[in-house]
Parts: sequence; structure tokens; C-alpha cells
Amino acid sequence: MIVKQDQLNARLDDLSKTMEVFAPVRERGRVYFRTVRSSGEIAWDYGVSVNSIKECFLPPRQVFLRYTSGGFETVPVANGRPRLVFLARPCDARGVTIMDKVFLGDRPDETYAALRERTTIVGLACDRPDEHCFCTSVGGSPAGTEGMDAALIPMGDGSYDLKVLSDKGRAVFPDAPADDGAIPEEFVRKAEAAVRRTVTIPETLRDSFGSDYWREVSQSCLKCGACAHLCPTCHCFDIVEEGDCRVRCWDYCQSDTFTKAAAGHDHRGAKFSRCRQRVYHKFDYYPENFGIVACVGCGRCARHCPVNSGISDLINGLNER
Amino acid sequence: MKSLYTPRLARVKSIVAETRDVRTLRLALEDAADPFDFTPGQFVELSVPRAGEATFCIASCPGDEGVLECSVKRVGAVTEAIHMLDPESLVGIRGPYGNGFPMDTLKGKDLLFVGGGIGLAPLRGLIREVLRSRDDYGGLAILYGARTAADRVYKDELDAWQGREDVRTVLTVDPGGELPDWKGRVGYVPDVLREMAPKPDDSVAVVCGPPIMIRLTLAAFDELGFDPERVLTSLELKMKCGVGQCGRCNVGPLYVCKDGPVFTCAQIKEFMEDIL
Amino acid sequence: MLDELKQQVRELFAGDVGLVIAYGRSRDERTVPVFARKPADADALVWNDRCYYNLTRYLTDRDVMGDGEGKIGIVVKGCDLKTLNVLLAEKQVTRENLAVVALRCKGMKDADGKLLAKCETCTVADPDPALCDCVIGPVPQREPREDDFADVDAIEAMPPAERLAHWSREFERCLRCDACRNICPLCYCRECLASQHDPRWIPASGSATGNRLFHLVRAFHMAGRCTNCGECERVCPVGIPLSTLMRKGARIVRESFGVEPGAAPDQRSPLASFAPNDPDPEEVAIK
Amino acid sequence: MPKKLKIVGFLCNWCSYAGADLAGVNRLQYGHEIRVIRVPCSGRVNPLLVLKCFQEGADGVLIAGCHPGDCHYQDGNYYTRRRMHVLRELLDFVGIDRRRLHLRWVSASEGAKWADVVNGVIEDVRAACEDAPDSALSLRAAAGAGDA
Repeated sequence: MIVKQDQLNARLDDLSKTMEVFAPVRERGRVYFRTVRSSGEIAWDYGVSVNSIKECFLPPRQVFLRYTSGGFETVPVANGRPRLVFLARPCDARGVTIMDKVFLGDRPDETYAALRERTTIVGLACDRPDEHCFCTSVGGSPAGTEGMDAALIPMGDGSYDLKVLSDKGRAVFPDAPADDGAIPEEFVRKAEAAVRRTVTIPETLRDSFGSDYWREVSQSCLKCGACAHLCPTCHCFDIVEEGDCRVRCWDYCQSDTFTKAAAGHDHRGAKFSRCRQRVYHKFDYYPENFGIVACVGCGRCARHCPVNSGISDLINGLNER
Repeated sequence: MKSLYTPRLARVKSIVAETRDVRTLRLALEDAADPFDFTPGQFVELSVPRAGEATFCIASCPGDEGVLECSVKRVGAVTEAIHMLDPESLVGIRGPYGNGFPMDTLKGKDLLFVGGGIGLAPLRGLIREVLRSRDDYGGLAILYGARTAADRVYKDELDAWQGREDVRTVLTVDPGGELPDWKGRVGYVPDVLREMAPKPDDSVAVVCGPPIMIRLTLAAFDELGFDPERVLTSLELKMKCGVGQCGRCNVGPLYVCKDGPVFTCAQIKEFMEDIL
Repeated sequence: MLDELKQQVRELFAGDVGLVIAYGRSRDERTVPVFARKPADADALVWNDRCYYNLTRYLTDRDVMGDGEGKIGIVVKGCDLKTLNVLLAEKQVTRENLAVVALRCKGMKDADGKLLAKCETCTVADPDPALCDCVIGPVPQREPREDDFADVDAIEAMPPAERLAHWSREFERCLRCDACRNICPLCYCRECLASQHDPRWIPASGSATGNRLFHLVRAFHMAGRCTNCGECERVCPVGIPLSTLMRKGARIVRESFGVEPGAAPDQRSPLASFAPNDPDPEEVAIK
Repeated sequence: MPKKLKIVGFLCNWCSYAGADLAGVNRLQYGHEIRVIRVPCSGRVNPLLVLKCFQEGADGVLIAGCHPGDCHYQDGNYYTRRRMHVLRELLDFVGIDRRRLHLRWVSASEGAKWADVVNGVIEDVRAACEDAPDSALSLRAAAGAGDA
């Protein structure tokens, strides 16, 4: 169904009365996913947001327990309102399905499941990839709909082709007629051609585990968490005590304290082994466990790496040896 | 809302001071109706409010009625808080987690247990279990090393094992760690192991100790001609979640918390430099 | 100029230099830090207006330095030399162990081609040869603008509640990725107190209060040491104006104690020294 | 009812603590909002300790040491003077009321001054709390914030 942007805005303003809405918002010149109160705040023309939508499901800080004088009480998950993630790019929506495999697997994490359950994802097909994007190299597509409950395909004239893809999507757009959910081929072809960067994952990555390459290429790494915190699939966390609470918070595998045990032993003490861990987790270990790579090619790690060493460069560099 | 990360409550029934910095806590779950089934080699997450949560292997065996035991070495904030606990205090407990020892594969084999320091803890549960059905197993040998004679844990149990005819128990301390009345060996575990020269034949070795000791002991077993499939070790990398989500304890694609902590030497060989 | 640089680096290897840290070509229009270990590696070097890295950061990186590399060659701009001075003053590096190749600089530009703020007011584009082993390039003809600290003034002019709100909005975005700390050449502590577990000085999780504490502590630790290389602000993925915070620290120290960080390799850190006539709280209180 | 204030006082062992002691011996009255921690020297007070106090819910912090020139360790208080000056200015810059942090000199013979100082600090902290009840650094205030 073709809808105009103001129709969508009106629908969104209506929905925001009952739902908590996360949408792209421009702050100091950069676009972030934030809670919005009205459609007027939304940055429709964004490319890739700085943060990914993962924080809607794995918040940077989440209180698990609150201590009381007699023991502890568990804390309910956020507020009970249904939530809408609006205008998620295909890479981000797909990232959520990758986290699902970790958090909804054989030992489901109830807090994640609850947030996931009550959230509807409305995606926005991508017509503005930049030089760091490589979704087509890792099984994604700028016109992909994985993880979305409904998708909007920009027609280029301020209108959108709305596709409802699930019951949750149907609940948000009850008036949309049923169709097969297929994205027009012309759009797919053009969008995919616009993704110019390619990354070739070596089939025998494991053979390079002992390679000196990792020492060489990790030299410039600062061991910071810019890549991991912005990544839509990085999900490592820590559980810490804070005041009267037990809190789950983001953590990153490059950090000096991530694998350091209380007695001082650090099983990944060297910088190169941490750098390698991040690459292998995404391109070897995760695929071995779940059958797909844990990277959606959003390019954030390259875009924001302080020393210009994104994961795409790390993989391509390995190929070039 | 209750979640995977909500601990259950356990009461400290008694505390044994093993060494100057190791204590063994006997714990009983507050809600006894809720069963706590585990196999030797599994671990739990123990927590003290406002201090935090940390990983400890279960040092007792399932047959020990109504209690489970954990040995805690004082090294950081959480273990410090645990050491401050008095009997009858409450702790949080999550678990049991991990795979535990493959009891079925061990049946009928000659078993060689090699422990170092507090690394005897997971082996102790296993040894108790094995001794409980002694006839199901072949020859048993225990090699245990500690930094000094005073750093040995479970001293009474070590004596009891030494007193048994059907178990060969060899105790050693690191050079310089002996006292004048020390009657055991003096030397590092891997060296003593080489001297003992166990035959690979129908044996399974089970190794647990500090990282450096595991690494050198696995190398010694390799030299002795043991099949890496038949050398087991229990790893204890830093863990947080216990369920394969937080991303710390990878051994390649495997997680110590979920797929381990018990691994065969063959499973971890490739990733040795990342884990030990 | 680039050829001269490459030649100079090759010559360093002929001496007792084992590693040269320099700017290198990247796959995109930006640059990367490179670690040259043999003469041929010099071929990959670049020098352009995107060489914003302050490479002195790597002089205290134990994973890079390893042990027994021989002498370390380092390519610096005039502004980086100030940082090197602080590192020397704080005895984190030994001058005898370094070969300093300085480049005369016309200023660095951001992704939009705009001259960096610090370059507009730069007074060290022509590095002091006394501090370097060699200086390369033509003397830049530039008229630096006087630094008016307008960014700091703008915040000081706000009433306290508005200042709090302003910084809360900025710190709220903080992801606690530690990029600002880890790129900082003067944040060389082996164990940063901000990530220390025991005792936990600063909350680990990203929260309004935790983030505020983190940036306050960092600002305090940088006051009187920060040479305003601006790398923290450049790398911040969420664009927190960290330079403004750092420059406020610099201004306090300059106005109160008359110290300009990094002015000389033997200058004591202002917070590790004192003068009997420093501003006194009681005199202020009496006022 | 006005809020019950909590103010942490770090007192140097050689001057200010003795001064406070003298105030007690002389039965001088001053506000009970202050909780005293004795430190060997005002120079021992790492700014992190100040921030830790605020994290744990203190409304104000007072550091008291020997007068400049009188430090038992020659110059410990001179370092403190620089440090606390910078910390106070930075707190102010990010919008945290400067009246919450004080550095004062109280000698062993200045019992009366100690009482005055404490009362003055309490007054300042109370005024700051009236403008903004939360120091913006307290984790206890923030703990209830729950998850995202």
C-alpha cells in the first residue's frame, strides 16, 4: 500500500498515545535512536544512526535486583507499555535477530524476551548506504526485511510502499491490505547496487588463528569499546553492584577488565588476542554455533573507529595477505 | 520479574577454614522443596548483596545430603565479602551451570586425578562420587600439589585418601614450600607426574588447577603418550552470566560456562593461547 | 616533503631504531597509524591534512612497545611535541630512547574539509628544533587566530542550573566506550581507576550520574596536563564537546597557577607542585 | 521540614582534628550535620574521596587542614589547596554548586574557629540544597532510576 509521509506521521502520533516510540532523531548534527513524543522529532532522511536499535532490547543499564533491608527484590522490566521501533534500517532489524539467537536460545533471558515481546519493529528500506556499508557481503540487503514486523520502502517522492509482515505489524497498521510482502525487484536491484563496499569472509578463517596478522593489525587498536557499543550485534555485558542495586550493563571484549579475574589472571591479556576474539566471535564462533555470521555490515565500527580500523578492513586485510 | 539472573537464597550452615585464605562453605537452599540437582564438575554463581557475584565450582558430590559445598579463596571484593560471612548468613545462588564430568565415560577406566591448589575443589566432588561406587572404576590415583604444605586444602580428606589401599595418593609441594616434617614429595606437579610415569593404557586423566599448572600438566600428559581425548580438564576462566551470553569465557566457539567447564584436552588444544 | 619524510625514516632504520610510528595510507580518504619495522615499510607512509592522530599515544602502549625494540622513531606535529614534553616530564618515556621526526604543519582538517579548531589557533606549526632530531617541511606561513576560549565562556555565562542541564544532555549520550580515555596520550595509567573493580570508584554502567562522574574525574586528571590535542573530542562517537571540558581545566590552571602544559620537557605538573602564593580558599571566603 | 543534611569533614590529624577537639573541650556548640573523618594530612584527601562522598549521598564535603606554612609534613596542604581549587572550579563548570565543597584552615588552638567554620559550611550547603536538593553526583538518588 502506498502511503504518504504525513499519513505515517499522523498514524505515529496516534500510536504514540499508547506506545513508547523509538525513532531516529537528529541531535547536534548526528542521528540517534531515541524515545520520541511526536512525529515532528523524527529524522526521516537519515542514513545509518550512530547508535543501533539494540539498546531497545539490551539497554546499556538495566536494574536486575534492588536490595532491601531483608534481602532483595526483583525489578520489573521497564514500564509495561508496548513499544514501537520506527524506521529501523534493515541492518539494524537483522541485528536483533542475531541477538535473539543468544538471548532466546536454550536458556532464554526473560528480561530480553519481555522487551522483545512487547516491541514492534517497523523498518525502512535503505536507499542511502555510505562508503562503510557492506550489508550485501554478510547475507543482508538494503531491502531486507528480516526482523521487521512491517517495512516501508521509500518511493523517492516522499511516499512509501508499506508492507505488513507479521501480526504485530498488522496491529500497528490494521488498514493496510494484505499482500505478499515482496519488495519490488527494481528497488532491490538499485539498492543493492548502491552498496559498493565488499567484504569477503575467508572460508578457512580458523586456519589463520595462529597467524601473526593479528599482532600486526591490532597494533593501532586502542582497546576501546566504540566498535562494540555501536555494533547492532555485540551483546557482551557485565553484571555489577551499584549502590543498592544489581545492574546489568554493557561491556566490551577489548576492555582491560573484561576477562581479568579477581586474582589477576587475564586469559586474553594481549591486545592481539582481544582483537582476534572480536573478529572470530563474529565470523567464526558465532557462525559455528548458529549458522550465520554475527555481523550485519552496518559499517558503524569503521565509521567510528578512532584509528580507522573497522572490522571490514580487518577481514579484507587478511584476504590480501 | 524473576529471570535467569535472579538468585535463589541459600543459608550458610557451617564454615571450614582450609588454609589462611581458603574457606569452605556448606550451603543449604532456603527453599528445600525446589530441587538442586547437579553432577560433579558443575558450578554455581554465589553472590553477596552489594558485593557482587562470582563463579565457584561445587566441591561436594550429589550424594552429600541436603548441602552443597564451595571452597572460596580470598582474592577480590566478592570473595572477601564471602569470607566475612558468619554461619546462618544468607547468600544468593544461581545454578548449577555447566556440563560436569562425563561420569559414564569414566566408568570402568583407571582414573588419575591431578589437582593443584584450590583446583582440587571440583575434583573432590568427583573423587567422592567415584569412591562411593568404587567397584565401578579401575585403578585410582590422585596427584595433588600445593604451593606449601600449609596451602593444602581438604587436609583431612587427603589423609583419608592416603590411608586407603585402593587409591594411590601422591602429595607434593612446590620447592621451598615444604616444612621439616613434610613427608610427601617436593616438586612441581608436572615434574612429579613425569616421575610417576602413568601408563596411558585404559586411563583417563582429570586435571584441575591454576592456568599455568594446567598448561604444563597437559603438556606432560602429551609427552606421556595420553590420547588428548582422554585427558580432561576443568577450566575456570572469568565468567559472569553462567549461561553463554555475556561473552567472556570463549574457548573458540565453545563457552566454558555452557559447554564446559569440563573439556577434553583435544577440544581446547587449538585455543590454548587464548585461554590459559 | 613526503619523500623527505620517507627518506628520513629509512635512515632511522640504518641506525639503532627498530620501530617507527608514523601516519600511513588507509583504504579510504582517511589515514591510519602505522608501525614501520623495516625500511621498506616507509613506502606506506603519508603526510596530508588528515594526519590528526597524536601518535605519542603509542609510546606508552605496552602491547606495541613490547620489550627491546631498540630506539623508537616517532613522527610528530608541533602540537604533538607538547604532549611528548608532558610524557618526558612525567618520566613515561626516555628522550634518549626516541628519535623524534617533526613535521611542519599547515593544519589538519575534519571530514568536511574544515580546519580543526586547535589548528586555527596553533602557535607551534613550526616545531622547536631543539626538541627534535629533525624537522621536515617548508615553514608554514600562517596567521593563527588568538584563542578566545569562546566555547568555555559560553558555558560559564550560563546560570548553574543551566550548566548542569547542558552537561547532562551531553553526558547522557555517553556510551562509556572509553574511546576518549584510550586515545588520550596522557591517559597512560596501566589500570584506570574508572574501570577498577575493587574499589569501584566510578560506576561501571552508563547512567547520568556515572557518566558525569567519569568525565569529571577525567577532566580533573587532565587539568594542567592536557595539551589540547583534541583527540578525545574527535573520536567521541556521540560528539560530546570534551575539548571544552579539557580547555576549562587548562584555563583554571593557567589563570590560577600560571602554567601552560607541555611548554617544556622538564616542567613539573601543576598539581604535583605548588607556590606559597597560590589562590587561597580563605581569602576568597573572606572576600 | 528541612532536609537533614549530611556533610563529611576530612580533618587533618595535627591541626584541625585537635582544633575540633578543643572546641569540644570548650563545650562550643556547632551543627551536628558534620561527620568527621580523621586523616593524617589534608594532602591525603584524594579528590576521588570527595567524589565518593557525594556518590554515597553526602550533601557537602569539608576538608580542613593546617594553615599554609604550618603543615606537619611541610607542604601537604599546599598540594591540597591546588587540587581542591581545580576540583571546585570543575564542579562549578559542570553545574554542581560550589558551595558543596569547602577547604579551610583550622589550627589546634582554633576551637572557636572550627565551630564557626562548621556552622558556615552548613549554612552554605543548606543554601545549595535549597537551590538543588540533589548534588547530581549521588548514586543513591540515581539508583531508583531503574532501567532504560
